[in-house]
Amino acid sequence: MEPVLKIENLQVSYYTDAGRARALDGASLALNAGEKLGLVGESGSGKSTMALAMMRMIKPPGRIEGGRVIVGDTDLTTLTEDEMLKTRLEKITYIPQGAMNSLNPVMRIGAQMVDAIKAHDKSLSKAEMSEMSMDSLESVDLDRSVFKMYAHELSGGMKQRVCIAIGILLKPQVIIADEPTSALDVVTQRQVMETIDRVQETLGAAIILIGHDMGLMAQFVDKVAVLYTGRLMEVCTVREMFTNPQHPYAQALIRSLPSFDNKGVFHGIPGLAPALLRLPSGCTFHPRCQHATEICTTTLPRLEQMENGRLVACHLYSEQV
Amino acid sequence: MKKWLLTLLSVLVLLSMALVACGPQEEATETPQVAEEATEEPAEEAIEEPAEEATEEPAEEVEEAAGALKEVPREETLVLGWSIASPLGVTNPWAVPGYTHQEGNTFLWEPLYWFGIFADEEIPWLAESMEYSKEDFTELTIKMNPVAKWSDGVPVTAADVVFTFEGQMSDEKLPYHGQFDQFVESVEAVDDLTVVVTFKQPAPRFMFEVLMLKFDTGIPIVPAHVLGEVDNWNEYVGDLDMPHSGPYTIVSWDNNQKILDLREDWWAVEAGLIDTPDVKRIVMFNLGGQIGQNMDVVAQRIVNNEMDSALDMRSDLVKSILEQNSDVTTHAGNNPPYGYLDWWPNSLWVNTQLPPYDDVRVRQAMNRCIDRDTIDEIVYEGAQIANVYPFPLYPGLQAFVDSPEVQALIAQYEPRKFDPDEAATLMTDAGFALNGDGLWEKDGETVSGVINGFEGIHSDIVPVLVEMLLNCGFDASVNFGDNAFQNMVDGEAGFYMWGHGASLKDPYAALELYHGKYSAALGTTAGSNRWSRYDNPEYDAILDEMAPLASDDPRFHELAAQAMEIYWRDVIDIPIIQWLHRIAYNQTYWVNWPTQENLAAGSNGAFWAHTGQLVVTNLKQAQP
Amino acid sequence: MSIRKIIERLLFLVVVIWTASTITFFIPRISSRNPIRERFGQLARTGGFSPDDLEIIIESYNQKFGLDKPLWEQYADYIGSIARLDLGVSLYQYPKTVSELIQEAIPWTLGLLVVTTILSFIIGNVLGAVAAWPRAPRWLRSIATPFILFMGVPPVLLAVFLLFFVAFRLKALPLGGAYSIGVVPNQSLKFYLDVLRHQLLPALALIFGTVGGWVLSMRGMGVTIQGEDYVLFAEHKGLSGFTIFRDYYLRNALLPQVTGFALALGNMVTSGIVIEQLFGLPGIGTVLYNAIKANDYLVIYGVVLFITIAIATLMVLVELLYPLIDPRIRE
Amino acid sequence: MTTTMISQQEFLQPSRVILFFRYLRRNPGLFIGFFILIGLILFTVIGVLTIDSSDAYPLSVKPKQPPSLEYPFGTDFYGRDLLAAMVVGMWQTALIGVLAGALGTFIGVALGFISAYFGGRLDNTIKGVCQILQPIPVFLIQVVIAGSLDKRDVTIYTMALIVVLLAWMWPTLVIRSQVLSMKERQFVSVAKLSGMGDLEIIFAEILPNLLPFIAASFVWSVFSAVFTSFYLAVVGLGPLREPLLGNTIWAAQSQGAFFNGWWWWPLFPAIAMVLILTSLALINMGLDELANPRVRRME
Repeated sequence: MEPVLKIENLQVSYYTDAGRARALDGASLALNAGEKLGLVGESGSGKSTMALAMMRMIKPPGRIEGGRVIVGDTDLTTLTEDEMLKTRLEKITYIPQGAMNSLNPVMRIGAQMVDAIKAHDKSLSKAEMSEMSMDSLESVDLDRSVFKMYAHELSGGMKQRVCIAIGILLKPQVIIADEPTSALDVVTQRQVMETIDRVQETLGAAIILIGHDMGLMAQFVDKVAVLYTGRLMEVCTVREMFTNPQHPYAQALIRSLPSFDNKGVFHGIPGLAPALLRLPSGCTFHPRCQHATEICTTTLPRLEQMENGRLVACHLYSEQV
Repeated sequence: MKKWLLTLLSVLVLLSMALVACGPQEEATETPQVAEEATEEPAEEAIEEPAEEATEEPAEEVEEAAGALKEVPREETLVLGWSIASPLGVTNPWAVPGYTHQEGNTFLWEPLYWFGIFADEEIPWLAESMEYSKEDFTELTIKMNPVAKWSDGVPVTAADVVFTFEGQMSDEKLPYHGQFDQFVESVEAVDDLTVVVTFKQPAPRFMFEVLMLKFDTGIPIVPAHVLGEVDNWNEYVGDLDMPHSGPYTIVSWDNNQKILDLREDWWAVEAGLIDTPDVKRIVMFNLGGQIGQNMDVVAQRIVNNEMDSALDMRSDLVKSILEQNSDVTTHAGNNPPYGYLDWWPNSLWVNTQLPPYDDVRVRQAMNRCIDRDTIDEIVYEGAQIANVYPFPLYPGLQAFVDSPEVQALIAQYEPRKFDPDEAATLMTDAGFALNGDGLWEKDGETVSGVINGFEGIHSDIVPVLVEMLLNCGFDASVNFGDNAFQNMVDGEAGFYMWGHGASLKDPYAALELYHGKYSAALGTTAGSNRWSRYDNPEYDAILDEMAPLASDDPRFHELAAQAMEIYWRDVIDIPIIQWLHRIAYNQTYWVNWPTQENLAAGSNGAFWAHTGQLVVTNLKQAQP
Repeated sequence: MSIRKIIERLLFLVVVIWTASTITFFIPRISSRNPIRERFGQLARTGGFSPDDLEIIIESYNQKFGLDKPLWEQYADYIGSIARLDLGVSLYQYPKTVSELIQEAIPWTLGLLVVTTILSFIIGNVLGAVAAWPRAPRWLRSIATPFILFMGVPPVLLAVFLLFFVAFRLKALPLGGAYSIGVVPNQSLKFYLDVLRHQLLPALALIFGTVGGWVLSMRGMGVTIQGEDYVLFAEHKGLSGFTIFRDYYLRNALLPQVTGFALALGNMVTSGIVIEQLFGLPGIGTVLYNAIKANDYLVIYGVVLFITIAIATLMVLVELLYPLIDPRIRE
Repeated sequence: MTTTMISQQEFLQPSRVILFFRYLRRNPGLFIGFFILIGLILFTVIGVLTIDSSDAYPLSVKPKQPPSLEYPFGTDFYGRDLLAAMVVGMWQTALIGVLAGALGTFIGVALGFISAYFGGRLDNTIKGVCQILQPIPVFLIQVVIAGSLDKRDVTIYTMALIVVLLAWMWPTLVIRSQVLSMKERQFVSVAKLSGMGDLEIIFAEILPNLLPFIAASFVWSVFSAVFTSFYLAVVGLGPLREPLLGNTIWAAQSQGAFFNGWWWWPLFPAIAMVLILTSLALINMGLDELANPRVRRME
């Protein structure tokens, strides 16, 4: 089966006074329709950059410097600005992180949905667009009356659902959900995740779930990709990640999770993530890595496929290839 | 982006249209008649041949604009610039507060006689004749002009004169009440055209000072049949239609301007006193509330031929106007000092009762600090303006100062001498010593040298005086505040820059300003031009002896010289400058302005003075 | 919006008016100046008044204007008359009342100050919004910069220079006045255009002198708003730049600006006083300027109060109407 | 491992001065503003040191002279050397501005702190007074005050006082709202938990974080003080003999300087006035950007 989303060697840099920061370096991924991928990593690891790059929403001083993002059979990086406007929401959609503030406070919810439809299809009548919007609201378990409401009249969970409803208005093939449940209480989190899950199944879209809540990930995604300083460290199934992480960083990440085995004991990852402007040479993780060797300090390991199909970027496993 | 730019532009256009629409809308309420017509006419225009509209419109607009007023071409219109502060609609000369004649009302009201200063001529007007019928100046007989009539057709008679005089006698709020009270015993109408005034004491100057209109003094005759009917003539406004005898009638008056049109039935033409005036309309454009502000704009408007004349200006401004428009002239043509001598020479007055000014040495020292040559040079570009007299040097007064007696006094007292060293000696004698700041000080106090003056008219000279006094050790500074006048009236410490408007023919009126009877005690109000509060029985005796004497009496001259000696000896005030009226006359539309070369009606050239009527009615349309 | 809130705001209005009237009443009395004496002193220039007569007149007018009463009584009378909307009589232009003076002047001021405040508001805010809008072309964004720099030019100074260059030198526009000399106000288009021509320079000076403030505050506001999540999400929705600019960005950024509008009008008055006078326009500013110069204190009180009331009312009105544009404040 | 990394960071960390200049480059408004201001200060200071200030008063030099080598800015109608008048005028303008600005800011900061930190009735009172005074046009009240004073009492210092009388409301409200938001932040709660006293928290924790706001508010106060004193001078309510910039410009205006061809008379003081106000506006803008990280992000 042809993957619905293919990311090839995506590179993003930010240009600042102090120099060039490589925020995303050579990320590659492929996702089939209906597949659910979790994108994890510490804050500043480049998760959001990657999402924005896929939407082609990187703004100056940032720049996409290379690579391709292919949705279906369209290479997004070759589209004109106007074509890209149409592609957003229609083919690839983004559900924002801060749902609390992602809705325009002075416009009715309906108006914010209708203008999104209108931007993509001017041929529809007003009634049709309203109908579409209300259907979409219903599909995320919201009442049709929400159409006429303002953001401040909704609860946090409802706002997040509205965002999802907007995101799926045009039935996209790829959905990027950027920490859709942060700032929600646990019960609501669950409900929202279930909604996303159901909606995605109905649409048959591929989904990338960004977040650092490994627990939540474990329940909802099929595959996990680990980002560190803008580099993919490991991509594998959820099961493999939790039972047998390969990359030392992934191992540290898993170890740091609270579990029944190590309750009460907190295992942080020693050291700090380096600033993007001053990345260490070689493997960017080497200053914090217990297994670092000579080669780690000089040569950047590439993301390579292991026998079982997992992708790992670490010199420890280079020989296995 | 283009779309919103368009949106923005259209919003801007809409708003500027709103500006057009709502700016003048209120005018509808002020001139309701015009408004009604205006709503009708454009509608008709729109229906009639739109093609021709463009060419026709301007003409029709003018007609329409003049709906309430008849149209008068620019060639027949005189545009004058003046600050009009009196409330709209006040035409009654007896309304209090009064003093409205300067603001165009002088074209409405007429006297028994005019006095034309430069022709030195008494001009009979509402009266055919007026003379003292007793040799000792105790009776005056007035014969009225039989043709004279008010604008409502009622004749001007002896009854009006009696009413006017008796009003002044009985009403203390009228400006000449004091004079009438002092001199006039009774007023009687012998017949319709004859009035006899009986005086309490010899009044040789009453006829001239009170009954003739000149400069800003004298009284006009008011209609008895109008003011006699109102309950309180002090509060009667008059409005535009108050019957008057003068040649012009106010037809429109708002905050921007006062428009006056010529009355075709003006009696003076019928009486053969004057030809029908060429000026059919006077527009008095309001320059704003403060006299003398924004004068550069006024100057530019004269250069642009927008205005034909305006109030008097500082020397530099007039010079610049003359340079920029060759059609403009002044009383003195294109030559400095550009103006004519006004009757208002300015002195630095001080309160002679208040220490340290009560010490003649201090006053003399201050006088010695004034460098009158520098004043001429710096402020007046070499014109001889700086002055040592309390009166203007009009012919009669020039003859007086040229007399050997007065010349001897000048040689003796050297009133013009600039001598800081002598000033220092005088101050030291008076017990002052220079302090650390270089200022004269006595008992820990410097001389409070605030000069109270008036920004619009004194802003050129006063800062210069301040520096001269400072350089000489007097703690001088400027007060152009609104309380300046009050400080003078109250006799506050300091200097007062003010004029003498008094003498025109002989020195009596000016010298009389220092008579002890006006020497209000400290703490009471001094009358206008009596700021010095000088009190000297020797001086008063001289003045009292002069009072009943005619000016050509040799004894009068002798006494006047004695009074002048005291004036200089005691430095009653410190004369600074002659006052010049530098008035620009634009000859693009109007000629025959009163100038040095062309006396016209013989009056001074101030259209705002009482004799302004003579200036305007004698103007001739310029031949293109 | 509750009745309670309306009453609360109206009470606030009353307190503001009371404060302003108290300030304007007491401050001029710090000095010992007597405006009536000063006025009649000026009149005495005529020459004929004797000192005694002058005193009698002054006394009678002191009585008439209540200046001989004890201060607290004058204060009570004053507050009482304010409550009756009676602002008193002009001393300088007696018997004209202050209300009449204001009435005559206010249309001109409305025509100039209010329209320029609105124009300045619109131009300034649009430019400021554009300046902070990263997607606007660079040249468009940089248009705002000179306007910000104009903040350092007091409108009056600008007016002086405009007057010189445009009216004196180029003779392109009139030198001042409300309309051409000799024209009698009427309802013709020609007259309107004449008025517009006369208002152009003062309006330009006021607009240029005040636009900068709006540009600056809107730019700050815009920078904040364009970082808001809803603007970012709007971009993710694939909306066109214009739609986002208008509906998501400008609309939200404008909200706080609206509340500043009433105060801006107050600031405009400051410049308006001198500019109206400079151009010889018969508006409130000129009335006030002349009153200051003549110490016509009832007119000063009246105009200061009138302006304060106008601004306070406008503020309260804006506050009460604000929910109409911001749904969050409703209910 | 970690130690090497930290030392590496230190090595790469540029000095504060360099960072400051880098920042200035990113914030050109602040840079230009400072540049102009320093220029003006240099002009005034050098001027005060080298020029005979008595030339700033009438009758000191030949009047009405256009700019020349002898009189670089020309002389005016009254015989002032305009260069001297400018130096003295700038000095006086700066004095009024800084005095009024400092006093206004001080009162504002004090009231703002008291109001926000202690809250309650005190806060309500201060806030209420500010709100009530807000709609009253400050300038008009200043006009009423200045107009009521005896002219001899109007000096540079009284002028500063008049300006300051109603100039504290804005800083009060600004500081109040900043302290309120600051109070909610974690570090203040932490300090409170650790038993710091109110005063200690104010001076050790909150105040330093507010410095950019206070600086911006100070600059703004100076700006409005200069602005207001200019307008007071223009309506004739300033100290009349002093060559304040506003006075000089208005004296030129009332003597018809342009019409009479003495263009230099109003021109140079006008330029100086514009430069002062522009530099202050730019600095204020720059400080705003410094204080508000969101605005900073934009540059």
